[in-house]
Amino acid sequence: MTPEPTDSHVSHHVVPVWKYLAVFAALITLTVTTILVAQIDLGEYNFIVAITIAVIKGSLVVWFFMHVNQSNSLTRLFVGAGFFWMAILLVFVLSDYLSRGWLPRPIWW
Amino acid sequence: MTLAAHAEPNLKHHFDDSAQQLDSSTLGMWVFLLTEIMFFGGMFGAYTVYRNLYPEAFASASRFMNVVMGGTNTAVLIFSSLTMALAVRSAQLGRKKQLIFFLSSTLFLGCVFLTIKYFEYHEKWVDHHIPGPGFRFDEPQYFHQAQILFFLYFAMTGMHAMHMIVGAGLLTTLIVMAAHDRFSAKWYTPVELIGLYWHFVDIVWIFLFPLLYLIGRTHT
Amino acid sequence: MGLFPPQASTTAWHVDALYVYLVVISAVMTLLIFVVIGIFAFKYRRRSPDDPMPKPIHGSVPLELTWSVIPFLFMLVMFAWGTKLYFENYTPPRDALDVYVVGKQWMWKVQYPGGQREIDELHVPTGRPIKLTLASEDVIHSFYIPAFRLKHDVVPGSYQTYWFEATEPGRYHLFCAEYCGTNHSRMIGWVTVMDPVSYQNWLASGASNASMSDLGAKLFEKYGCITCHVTNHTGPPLNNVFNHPVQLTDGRTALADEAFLRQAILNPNSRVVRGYQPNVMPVYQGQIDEESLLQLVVYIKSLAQSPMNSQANPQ
Amino acid sequence: MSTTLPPPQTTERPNYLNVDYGWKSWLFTTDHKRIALLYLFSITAMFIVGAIFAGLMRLNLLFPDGLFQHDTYNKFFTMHGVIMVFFFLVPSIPATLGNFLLPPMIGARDLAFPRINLLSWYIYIAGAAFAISAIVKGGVDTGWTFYAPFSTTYSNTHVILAAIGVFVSGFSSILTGLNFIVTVHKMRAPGMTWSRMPLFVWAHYATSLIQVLGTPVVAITIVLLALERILHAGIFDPNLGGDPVLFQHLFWFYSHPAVYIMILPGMGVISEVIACFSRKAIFGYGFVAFSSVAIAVLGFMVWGHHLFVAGQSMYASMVFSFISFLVAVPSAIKVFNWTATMYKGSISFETPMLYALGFIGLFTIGGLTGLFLATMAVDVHLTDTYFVVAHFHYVMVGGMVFAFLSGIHFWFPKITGRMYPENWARLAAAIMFVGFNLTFFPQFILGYLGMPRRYATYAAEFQVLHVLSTAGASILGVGYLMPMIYLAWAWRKGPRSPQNPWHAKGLEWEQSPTPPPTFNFDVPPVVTEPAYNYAEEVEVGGH
Repeated sequence: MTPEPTDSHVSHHVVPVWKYLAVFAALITLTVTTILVAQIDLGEYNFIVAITIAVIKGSLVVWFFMHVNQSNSLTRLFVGAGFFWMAILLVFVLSDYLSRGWLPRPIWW
Repeated sequence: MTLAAHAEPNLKHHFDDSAQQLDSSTLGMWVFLLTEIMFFGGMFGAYTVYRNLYPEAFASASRFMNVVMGGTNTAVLIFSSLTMALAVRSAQLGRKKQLIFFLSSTLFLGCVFLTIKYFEYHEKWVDHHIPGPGFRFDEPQYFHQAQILFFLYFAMTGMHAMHMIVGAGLLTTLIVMAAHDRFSAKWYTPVELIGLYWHFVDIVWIFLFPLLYLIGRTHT
Repeated sequence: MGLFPPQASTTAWHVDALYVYLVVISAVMTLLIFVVIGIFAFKYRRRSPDDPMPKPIHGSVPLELTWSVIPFLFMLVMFAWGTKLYFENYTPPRDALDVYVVGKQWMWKVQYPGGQREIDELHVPTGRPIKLTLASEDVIHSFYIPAFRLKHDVVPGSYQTYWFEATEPGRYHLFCAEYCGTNHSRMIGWVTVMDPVSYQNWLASGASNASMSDLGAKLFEKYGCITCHVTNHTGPPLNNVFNHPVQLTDGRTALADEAFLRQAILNPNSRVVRGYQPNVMPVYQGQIDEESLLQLVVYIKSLAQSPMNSQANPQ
Repeated sequence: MSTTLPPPQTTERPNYLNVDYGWKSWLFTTDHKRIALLYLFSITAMFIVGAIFAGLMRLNLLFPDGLFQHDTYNKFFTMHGVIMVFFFLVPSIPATLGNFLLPPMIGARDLAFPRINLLSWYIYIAGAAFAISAIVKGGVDTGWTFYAPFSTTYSNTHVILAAIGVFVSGFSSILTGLNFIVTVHKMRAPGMTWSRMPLFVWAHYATSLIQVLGTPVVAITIVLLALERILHAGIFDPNLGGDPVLFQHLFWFYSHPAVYIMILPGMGVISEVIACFSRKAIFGYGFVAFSSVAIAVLGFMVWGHHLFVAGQSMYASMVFSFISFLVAVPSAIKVFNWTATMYKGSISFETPMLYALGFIGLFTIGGLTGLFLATMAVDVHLTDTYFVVAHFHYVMVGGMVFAFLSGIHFWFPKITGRMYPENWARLAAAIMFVGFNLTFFPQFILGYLGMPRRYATYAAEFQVLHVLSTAGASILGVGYLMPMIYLAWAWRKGPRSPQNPWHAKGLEWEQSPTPPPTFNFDVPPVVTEPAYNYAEEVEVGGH
């Protein structure tokens, strides 16, 4: 009766166990990697690497464990919205902090 | 809306069929997780700002984060996510014993996480790293900034631990329900939804771990 | 009483002009809506319950675009004009006279470079840009002078600044505009604008023995700053530092303005000058009140202008 | 629509009101309509408390030296703000009219999660209990904005109690929003496509997005504030290395969009009322619908305009200023479309329409004065003055409260099955309009003259305008009392309402009996036409 396309059983596909184990192995590998990389001084890149690995790990969990790979576009939209709104918060707050030190330029008009 | 549809035992009266009910519950859970993202997002925002303001102090303070415990906990939580995913799979297949086993494993791993967390907190207590009047820090010039990091550390991991405790309670309920044959291959929505919740809590930790424990470690 | 507070600064005119622009646009828009609604309400009123159903009109994209774009164009003017004025109002000219203000529950303490001090009063001459440096001892306040159309929050932990040039001699209200506790509405005072001659007389009558930088110099000795920054060079020399770019250990460059100096005194390790060690200078956070801190800052500023001192330290 | 309904009966048919009696049938109900009424009475009670504080404030401001102690006055405006914002305005339309009407409007038997709906009311009551206990124990004096470091370090009032109240009530708002989102996505009747949904539903959908995305941020901010107040660890305290402006960022990240939580549902009501009393489809349906969503999204990117003089970077301010102008466009689109809807209509002037027209006028003024505050250089002069006070009261009282009353009158027959006294209602609307303008218009002038807000005492030259404002407030107070009295009377004694007294379109009028039965419909509805299809009206019910 709902007019939208729905998949009535969100996880109607039973995922084979090896897939879950593979994801698990990837997650553990990434965890070890991120710990090891953190011991090397890469300057600002430490931060970028750590966050990138965290994003990959998070995506693996969302995509496979939370079955977003099998979900409809509505679910994906809401997942995306969550990260988009968090980005709004971070970007706009940082836009203040990062530009506070900027010198007031000579007026350009 | 047919009578047959209403004959299904777990169908609430205001839904047409169980597909609609499941869709609604799942969407509801995702919307709830959306609010959870923003809930932690406020703290991530505060963290980002202060890390940007005080990179040196944060690096200095992160020396005191116990990477062994944090790393172990990361592995424990990832493992618990695996068992949770397998629990959902067992429910899909209608295997009761397996379901109870995996739910119990998840609960057990959750408790392991919380126990390790307790020892970690205890260590902070012993070291006077609890923000507030008793706070001490070995580099006096970073005293205040480090206190802010520890404040955020406790706020973020504390909120996370609270979610874990709630999750453990929910898992217990699921185990009891499973033992009473409440689930079948046709209806296991609570397992599915609490699974989503559990994975979300895992994801929060996946971000907390590098931010609090790893970043700035190489700083001397 | 009129609709405008007195206009007593160079910017008051501009703000009022922009305000009038906004009022006119708003009034025209409001009237337009009211009149159109009035006409429709009268003309298309239902005369009897049996009136026929009106024909539906589902909309018109050109019309929608028109009434989105045209108001937006007016808004762009508001944005550009308001932003330009804002940047001007918060970008002090270099030759501005400095006045230092400390907000404290519930009073304003004003210091002049010559050492004169007042409470809840601010005296300024006409025809000279004045730059206010605002600090707070406790909570957030806001230094608001309606006759100048200017305010800025006074945020503890930082220096905030704005500038103005008074035009009309007179006495004007000074308000705290950010709620700050019990006697918020008593945290008020007067701004007295004087012609330059009277202002000089007033300054002379209030002159104290020591200027702000003299007081700062005393504090410089009292707190032992002199040992490292002058005598044994374990700290960076402070001559000609103010308003110059400073290389930091982390590779960044910062401008040594008042806020930088303040931070450098209170939390020296937050930004360390290249070539110097962190953790050498003690942290003065909580050790020194805002008024004294301003005196120290003024002293360091004065070092940048004194040729004698800059000779002593070639940097 | 082809479904015919039984003519109104002399004996009441079973409906949600008479299906069950006794306090248990209310406190344990999961019927969205009953929960809506629980909310209605609760928020009315909170409104009365908030209004009493407003009255006391206006009384104090009759005299330049004030009437009460400074601390007392500070508590008045704080409690007025906290109660009105968090316990009246935010839940006002969504939790009452939205709760009642959203399911029947889309052809659903209930909200998706009826028990969560009831839970949200209990959470609201718990939050309100904390807020009231803060009042009873002596009040709070931080202002509803709880700015640090005053609230964390310097205030010695019951900040934490009030903070818990705000925190708890936030979850009630989140749960309502969550319920609405899922209901709109999953519970629509066959044929009820997105492009056929009433604009009321669109507006509530947009509102729910804000509730779900914004409220958690203020919740965690309030938690950090309370922790800081207990521990003094410095997260917002500059003396301990924290940044008080960060609190303002996090606070306004929610609290500016919260303004749209307050006004969007009102806009939804106005769309329904204007269409009904003009007997015309809403002009530019798609634009009105999408403008709600645009407001909800853009509304999250403008909060920095509260911080133009707070020490925010000038460049960030510039960006926030620009987006603030952008968000004015969808608001303007709505006003123009409502006006255009009346063109060549068949307009009648029952009370809901009077309030709706009042809304358009007052919201126009409220919205346009918002442009003054988005204009950076003018905001420098106006922020934290009475201009701001006047501006947001035009939006929230002139906008939200007028829309609320419009909706309450419009759907009163639906809710109670009875009619309210039309002439009294029109009189009250007129009194309110006059009283409101007299209260708040002088405050625009006061603001430009430089009168700061939150002042217990003030310079004598401002007295005339303050006296005018207080005079207006007393008229407004009378205006508020009247509907409370005649609606209470009409609920018991009013004449029975026909099925569809306004000949309105929409499932809730055409296919759901008046008052609705527990599951809203006797026959599952099927939708075959767009919303507001007034031109093809088939006479239904009738007088």
